[in-house]
Amino acid sequence: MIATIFRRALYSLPIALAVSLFCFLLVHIAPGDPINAILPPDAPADVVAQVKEAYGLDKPLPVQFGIWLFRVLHGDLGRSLATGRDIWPDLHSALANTLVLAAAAAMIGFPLGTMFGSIAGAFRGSWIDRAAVVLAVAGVSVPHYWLGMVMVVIFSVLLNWLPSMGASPDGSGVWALDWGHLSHIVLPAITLSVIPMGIVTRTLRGIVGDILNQDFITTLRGKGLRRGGLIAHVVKNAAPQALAVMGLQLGYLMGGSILVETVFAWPGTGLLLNNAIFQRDIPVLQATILVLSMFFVGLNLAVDLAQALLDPRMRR
Amino acid sequence: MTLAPIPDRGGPAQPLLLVKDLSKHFGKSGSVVRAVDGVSFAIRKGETLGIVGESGCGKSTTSRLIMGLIDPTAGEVIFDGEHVGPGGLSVAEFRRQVQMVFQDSYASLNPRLTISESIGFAPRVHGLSREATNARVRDLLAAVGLEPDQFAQRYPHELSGGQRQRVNIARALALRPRLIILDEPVSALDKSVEAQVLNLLVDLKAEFGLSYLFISHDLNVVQYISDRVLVMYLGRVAEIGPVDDLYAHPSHPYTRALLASRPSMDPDHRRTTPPLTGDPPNPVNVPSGCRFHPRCAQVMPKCSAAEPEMVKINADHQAACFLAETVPA
Amino acid sequence: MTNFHLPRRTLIAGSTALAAMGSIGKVRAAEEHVLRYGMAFADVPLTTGQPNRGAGAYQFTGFTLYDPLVTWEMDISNRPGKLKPGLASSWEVDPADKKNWIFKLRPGVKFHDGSTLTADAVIWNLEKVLNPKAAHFDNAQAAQVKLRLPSVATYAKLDDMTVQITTKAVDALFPYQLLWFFVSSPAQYEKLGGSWEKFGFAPSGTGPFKMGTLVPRTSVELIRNENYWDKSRIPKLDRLILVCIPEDLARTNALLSGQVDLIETPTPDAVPQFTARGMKIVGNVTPHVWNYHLSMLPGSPWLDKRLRQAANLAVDREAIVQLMGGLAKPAFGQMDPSSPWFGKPTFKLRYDMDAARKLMSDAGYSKSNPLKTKFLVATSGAGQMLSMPINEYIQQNYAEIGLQIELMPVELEVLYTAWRKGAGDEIAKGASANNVAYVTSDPFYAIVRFYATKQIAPNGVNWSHYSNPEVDKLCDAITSTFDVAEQDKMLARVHEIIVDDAVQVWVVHDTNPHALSPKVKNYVQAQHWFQDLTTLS
Amino acid sequence: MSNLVHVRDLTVKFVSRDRTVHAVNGVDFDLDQGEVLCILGESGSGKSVTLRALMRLNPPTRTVMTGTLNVGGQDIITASDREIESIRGRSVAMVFQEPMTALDPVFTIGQQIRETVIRHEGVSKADAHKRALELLDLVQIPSAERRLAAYPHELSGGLRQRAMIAIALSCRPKLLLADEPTTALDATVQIQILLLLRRLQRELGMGVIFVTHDLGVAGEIADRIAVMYAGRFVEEGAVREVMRHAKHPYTQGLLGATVHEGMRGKRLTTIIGSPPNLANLPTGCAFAPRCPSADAACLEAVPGLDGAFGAHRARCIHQPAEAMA
Amino acid sequence: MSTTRPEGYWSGVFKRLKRDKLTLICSGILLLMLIVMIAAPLIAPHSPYQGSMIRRLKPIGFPGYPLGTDELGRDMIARLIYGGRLSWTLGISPVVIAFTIGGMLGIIAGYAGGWLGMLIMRVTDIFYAFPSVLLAVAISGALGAGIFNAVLALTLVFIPPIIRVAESVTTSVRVLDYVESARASGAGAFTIVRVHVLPNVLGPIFVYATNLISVSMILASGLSFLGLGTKPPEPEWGLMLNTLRTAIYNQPLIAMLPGVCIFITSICFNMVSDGLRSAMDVRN
Repeated sequence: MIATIFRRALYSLPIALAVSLFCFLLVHIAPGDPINAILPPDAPADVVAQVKEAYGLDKPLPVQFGIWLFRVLHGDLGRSLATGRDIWPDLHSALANTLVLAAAAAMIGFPLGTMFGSIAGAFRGSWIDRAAVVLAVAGVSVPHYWLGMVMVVIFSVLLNWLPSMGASPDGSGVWALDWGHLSHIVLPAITLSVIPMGIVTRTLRGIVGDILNQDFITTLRGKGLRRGGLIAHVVKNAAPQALAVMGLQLGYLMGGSILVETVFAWPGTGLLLNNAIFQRDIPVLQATILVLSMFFVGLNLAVDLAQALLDPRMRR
Repeated sequence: MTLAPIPDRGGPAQPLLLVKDLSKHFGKSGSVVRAVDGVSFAIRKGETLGIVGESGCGKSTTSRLIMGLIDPTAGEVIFDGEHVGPGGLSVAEFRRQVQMVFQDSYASLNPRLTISESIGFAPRVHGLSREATNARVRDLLAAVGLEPDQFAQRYPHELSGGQRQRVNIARALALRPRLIILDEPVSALDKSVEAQVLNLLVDLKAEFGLSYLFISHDLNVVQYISDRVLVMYLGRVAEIGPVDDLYAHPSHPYTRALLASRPSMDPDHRRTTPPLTGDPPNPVNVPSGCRFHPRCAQVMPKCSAAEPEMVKINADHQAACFLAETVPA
Repeated sequence: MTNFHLPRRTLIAGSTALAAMGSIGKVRAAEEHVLRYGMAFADVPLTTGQPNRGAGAYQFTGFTLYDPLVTWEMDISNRPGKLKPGLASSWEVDPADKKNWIFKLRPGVKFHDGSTLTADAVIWNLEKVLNPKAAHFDNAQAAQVKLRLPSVATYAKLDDMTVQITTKAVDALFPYQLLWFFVSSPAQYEKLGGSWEKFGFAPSGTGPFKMGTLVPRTSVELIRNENYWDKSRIPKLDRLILVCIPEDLARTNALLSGQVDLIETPTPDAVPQFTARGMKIVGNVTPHVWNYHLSMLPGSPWLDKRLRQAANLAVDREAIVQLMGGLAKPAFGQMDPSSPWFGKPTFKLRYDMDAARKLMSDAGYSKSNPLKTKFLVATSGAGQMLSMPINEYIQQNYAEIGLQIELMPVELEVLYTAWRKGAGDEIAKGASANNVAYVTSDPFYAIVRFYATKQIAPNGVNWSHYSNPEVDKLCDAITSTFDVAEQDKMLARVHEIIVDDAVQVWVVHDTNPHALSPKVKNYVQAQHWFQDLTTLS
Repeated sequence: MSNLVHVRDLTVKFVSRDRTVHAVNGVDFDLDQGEVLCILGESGSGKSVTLRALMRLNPPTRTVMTGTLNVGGQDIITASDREIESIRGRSVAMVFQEPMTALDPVFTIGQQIRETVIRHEGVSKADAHKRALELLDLVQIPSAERRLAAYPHELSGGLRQRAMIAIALSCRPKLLLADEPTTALDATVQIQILLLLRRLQRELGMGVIFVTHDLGVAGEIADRIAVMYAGRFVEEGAVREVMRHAKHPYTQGLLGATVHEGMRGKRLTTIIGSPPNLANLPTGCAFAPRCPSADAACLEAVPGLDGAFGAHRARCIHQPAEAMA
Repeated sequence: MSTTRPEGYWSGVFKRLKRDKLTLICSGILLLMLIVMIAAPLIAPHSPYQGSMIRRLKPIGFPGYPLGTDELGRDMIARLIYGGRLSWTLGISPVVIAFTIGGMLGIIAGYAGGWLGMLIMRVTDIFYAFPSVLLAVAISGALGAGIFNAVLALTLVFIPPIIRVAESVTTSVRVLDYVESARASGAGAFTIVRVHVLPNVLGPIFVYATNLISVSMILASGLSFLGLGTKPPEPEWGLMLNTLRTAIYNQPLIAMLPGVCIFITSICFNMVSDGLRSAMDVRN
């Protein structure tokens, strides 16, 4: 199994490389000069040329990419064009914020989805099943950023229960577990959890339904197992697949929170990325996408691993 | 183009199909599965050769190797005296003359095509006109005992298992082949239907002048339909011989065990001890020497050291066992 | 940087604690006076000295932490401000050589780190942004300010408290340029090991606020500088926290839900909501204009003055003001009529569809035979106000007189690039108009850079390729006249000419609106993008 | 009644929105302690449904059962769920056709045996483990300790089926139900399992109901054979009687169609046509449409089983005096 | 035995669909929307472009404007109907294009296997390293706003998952006996794919693709919301949501209308997709 993990890890390297190349090209092919990020709108040509040279933007693309890659491999993600700051501290805090938000959304969406999905799967065709399906479909069908806006108006502005934006009461960026911080996370986390909730519901409904249709369930019933005993078997059988879906969803939460982070001004990677895209802050963009996709690749790896641990058939 | 039957070339004495040292190894270094390992045999014109063996012995792989559905690791196939492959008989031409029927009658039929389309597919591919194809489909349906008007336009899921297997046989006949490979054709059928299909196979063989390669794990069925029988064990030929001779005087301990494993059909003379213990082994770890030696009741020290050659018991009967010569012909 | 430890045990403990704390709600007693200000930025502007993110950022990390040599009256709202002494207590032009400007530094001014302002420090700061060979040269700051100091040729220390700056040519407008140049502490820079990045987190200037915590992309905390040299500008607040909320509805929500106390550019549609909650909307005439530059290149329809006038007459400015919830002022030219540079143009910008139609038909176009052309506009952006709605509305207005415009929305950054490159560049993609809205605070920024032939893009931002010998002559005169009244007169004359010539389509002036909760007192809004945050209480 | 199993007029229907499938249509039989009954039938004859009905294992939401059904004195049809659950696995146990799918793939063999023992006897985990070792010994699985830690996919087909039997026997049931337990196995393994079951049945004195489609298998293990067609027993009797002197045309047809030694070169007897649609059964004898000796009388009513319980009886009004010599 | 008229696969699917009320209702709603959109010029009471500041943001039920007016005083009914045209285009066309391209590539990869299949699947893996929203925003952010760019970005987002589905269905069909027997009958790869593979894999791929339509609509509206989608003055639900969002305090119902439209359409497409899936499931 160690060999498998090692092979998978190695296999993700070219993917990461291709991913970064893809981002790099994407930004450079696009219209608009990256230099605008650091210059006021009316900068004269000589200043532009000088700054370009200073940031190495005057070199041919392959050279720029090579330099960047060399630095990244040496642990240096580079400096932001817009702020001149080292990227890593910013990215690190953004990642932490996004992770907190994704984890919170997962903590809301996954258990709810698991509950609805399992019940629906266990009672296929009943009204409970139909209700859960409608709920799941609604979850994946609602434009969640819009839901977020509506919730802000209701819960922040009209009822004044919860803050409408930001990640912390003091703006410190240090995340802590107190009501002040938790209250900030409630609305964005709920908003973000809607889609994974729907997807987990759907998937679990399928998984649980399939498991309950399998022959061994008849065996277990034939052994006289009660509901509790059966549930243990269903859980263990469903766990590997459920975990895989949740892992993937967690990855989507990490990368897919751009809209929600925009609505709630949540200082995470989504906002960082959005900002970098619009400012054409290439180093930040490349670093963020690279780190996010590495995170995603790593997450997939971890999911595979956990799956292998849970499912004896996948051990080798 | 009419797709007439292809005439015989080498005369009755020349085997229709000759398989030489056919091997198929799956997987890469480390865990090689020797599914088929140096199998040689011949199918004579007009005969039915039965292949029996336990699951995993390589009988299905052999059939797919002959058909060219998978590429062999080694070995050669000679059809009516002509090498199949580059420089010899083209695979396309070979496939016109050899057809196949699979065990799973449902999976063998495209669910989206009508019966008529399924049977007519191969003739159309080989350029037969639409009208001629339709006529042939109707003839074939009638030949396999299905009323053309009633069945031609139906879909596979509307047919029973027996009916579907008849359709599969009709489809195999559509190109007027000379050899049909039947891979467990009746195993999935109910007994009452099995008999119908076996009768049909016997009739069709006579009507169309066919030869069969009949693969089954059911010794009774193989005995019923075959002229000669080949027993496979772990990718190797254990014994081959005329059906009566082989069933009456099995020379290989494995053949004897297989035969003894059949239910007695007599409540007063039930089996009392199992002829073999344990399960068929996994072809990943092939035992040294004779592959059967770990399960053999008559095992000798040399069995694990060397692999026995094929021994001629009589003109037509061979077995791969060190004890084989001692068995009277 | 960020503490991110979330062991499971804490998490569980935290969630149980949460149940117990539920009722506490908003914490922190109000013994100290703190306000929270929602900025329309995605990141805190640079804190090293020269703020990035445009003129709008100067009030946040410029005039708070730093001072320029020459500063601006920012605590007056009933008339345009004027230049006034900053770190230079006085300045004068060398009568012998009018290219030499001599600045007397204010004595006794201390940086936040305790070091003293000297001529050496000023020279060091000029080197910081103008001399790429200097060890402490900072690209990021240079990129912001170098172009704002186009006239500087050389500089020298005359004595410990006197600095001389020499301009390339005689330039009467030079002091305006110094408004953009802030002085940071060389001592602090050395103390931090010569790292501008570290300096950004622990800056030291001479300004009325010191900086507390900076959380990139989130917020920055400003703390009162008790020892500020200008006693009248010592902040009333203990602390001011600037929060980044780039999205306009999010900013509005934050104010309405009490997360911040004041915001810039509230969403116009929320105005009733603000007033219903006792909040105030303030705005003022601001040197800013929302307009279309029109191409004067061969082949452009706008070479026909009748069409230019028609385009100006067909805009229902009142309706746009209404669309902006009253947070805008109709434009009657590049300048507001209250400006001394407005003059007396004869062409009155008004909403007159009949006149517009007549001009159009004189030029050969009508609703059934429309003139079709493309406008380059921004999808959104600071200073662009409600970019798309306004553009869409004007698009409707124009359709009525037989002027069919196709809007080509691009990112603001792309629009800027196109603006800088001029109407002739391929990046304009054949558009005949450009919709960059901008600041018009000083003579150069308001007038000279747009209309002088010398300033035709890419040299300046005369995007239109407008060329008028009389304007050129006046522009040259303006930069060499040191008599402000005379200057004003000439500027007014240029303005009269360009308005009568309908060089652009002027739509509205931004009022730079702010929405304030009742907690906020003494907010004085100057007629400028530069605002003084020391008055807040 | 002291019969282990007592069944009278059992019917099982599967009801769904669009149709009702009459899977079992009036089955009567008794089974004594220590007796082996083979239910012989082709696919769709209702043999598996009958077997599952004995433990009420058919899908609970769609199944409708009527008639009398007593197992070990307990009325299965009216029992509460709780009562049924305590019977299952304890006094009645079941072995399925395909051990690969009938065993939970993510639990070890040991876990699956232990949980049954613990469930019904409330013993400690250690005791359950000890019992599991004994059981593997009983079903002749070598290196028991290692096999207990194995997952189903790590075992060969024969071992899996032995493990399945071990689970079924874990609480020493009085009645063992076997649903084609050897069909998926190779002939060499099949005979091992049949011999094992026969030995265990004798040693433990269980009643066994064994469902198969293979006459040969039935001949190896049964005391009595019941032939099932379209949800009814069409013939029932001692194994010798049925195999040698079949009374019902269907049984005769099956015997003729089963290929065995000595038939080479002869034409096989076949049963024409195919089994009836259980959603839409004909009135009268369900076999009549395929029967060579059917006439109008056959279609009038369902023929009854003639003769007394335990005797050799058939459900046919045209019983040939002595078929198949 | 039965002599009923032979029933094809699809007629069976439709028979099952007809019994599924929820799917029928949802298809009905979608069909109704489609008709309304096609007949937009006949149905819309006003021009979707013509506005007036005097009647901006009028409430639902305002005389002459049953659903009120938007921030530029344009008729909401007309905006919503015409907006639907564009939203549907943005939702459906990327899926259709991705279905065509991705389906083709996936079937090639699944049927041919070998180095070609390997190459296609490895490139797909690279795109899989991005969460879909990230990818869509990155691509359209780089290319700039506009319908074409948004469609391009969304198409690129949907091609990889469709390739994966197509490849896996094709691989599972390829090993079935009927494909083997078609090969055994000497048919060429192209013929086998056309006759035996395509009809059996298109269904599942199609169902998967219909499922993506709602994802596509939401993503597209999200792009418009970020200012990366449609260009004004074209009405599009996501863009309308964006421009109307500031009106949420004055006319909350009107500000929510485009969101409701997206929601209903998306839910209906999802339901129809689910219904199709279970109707096409032969096991039922």
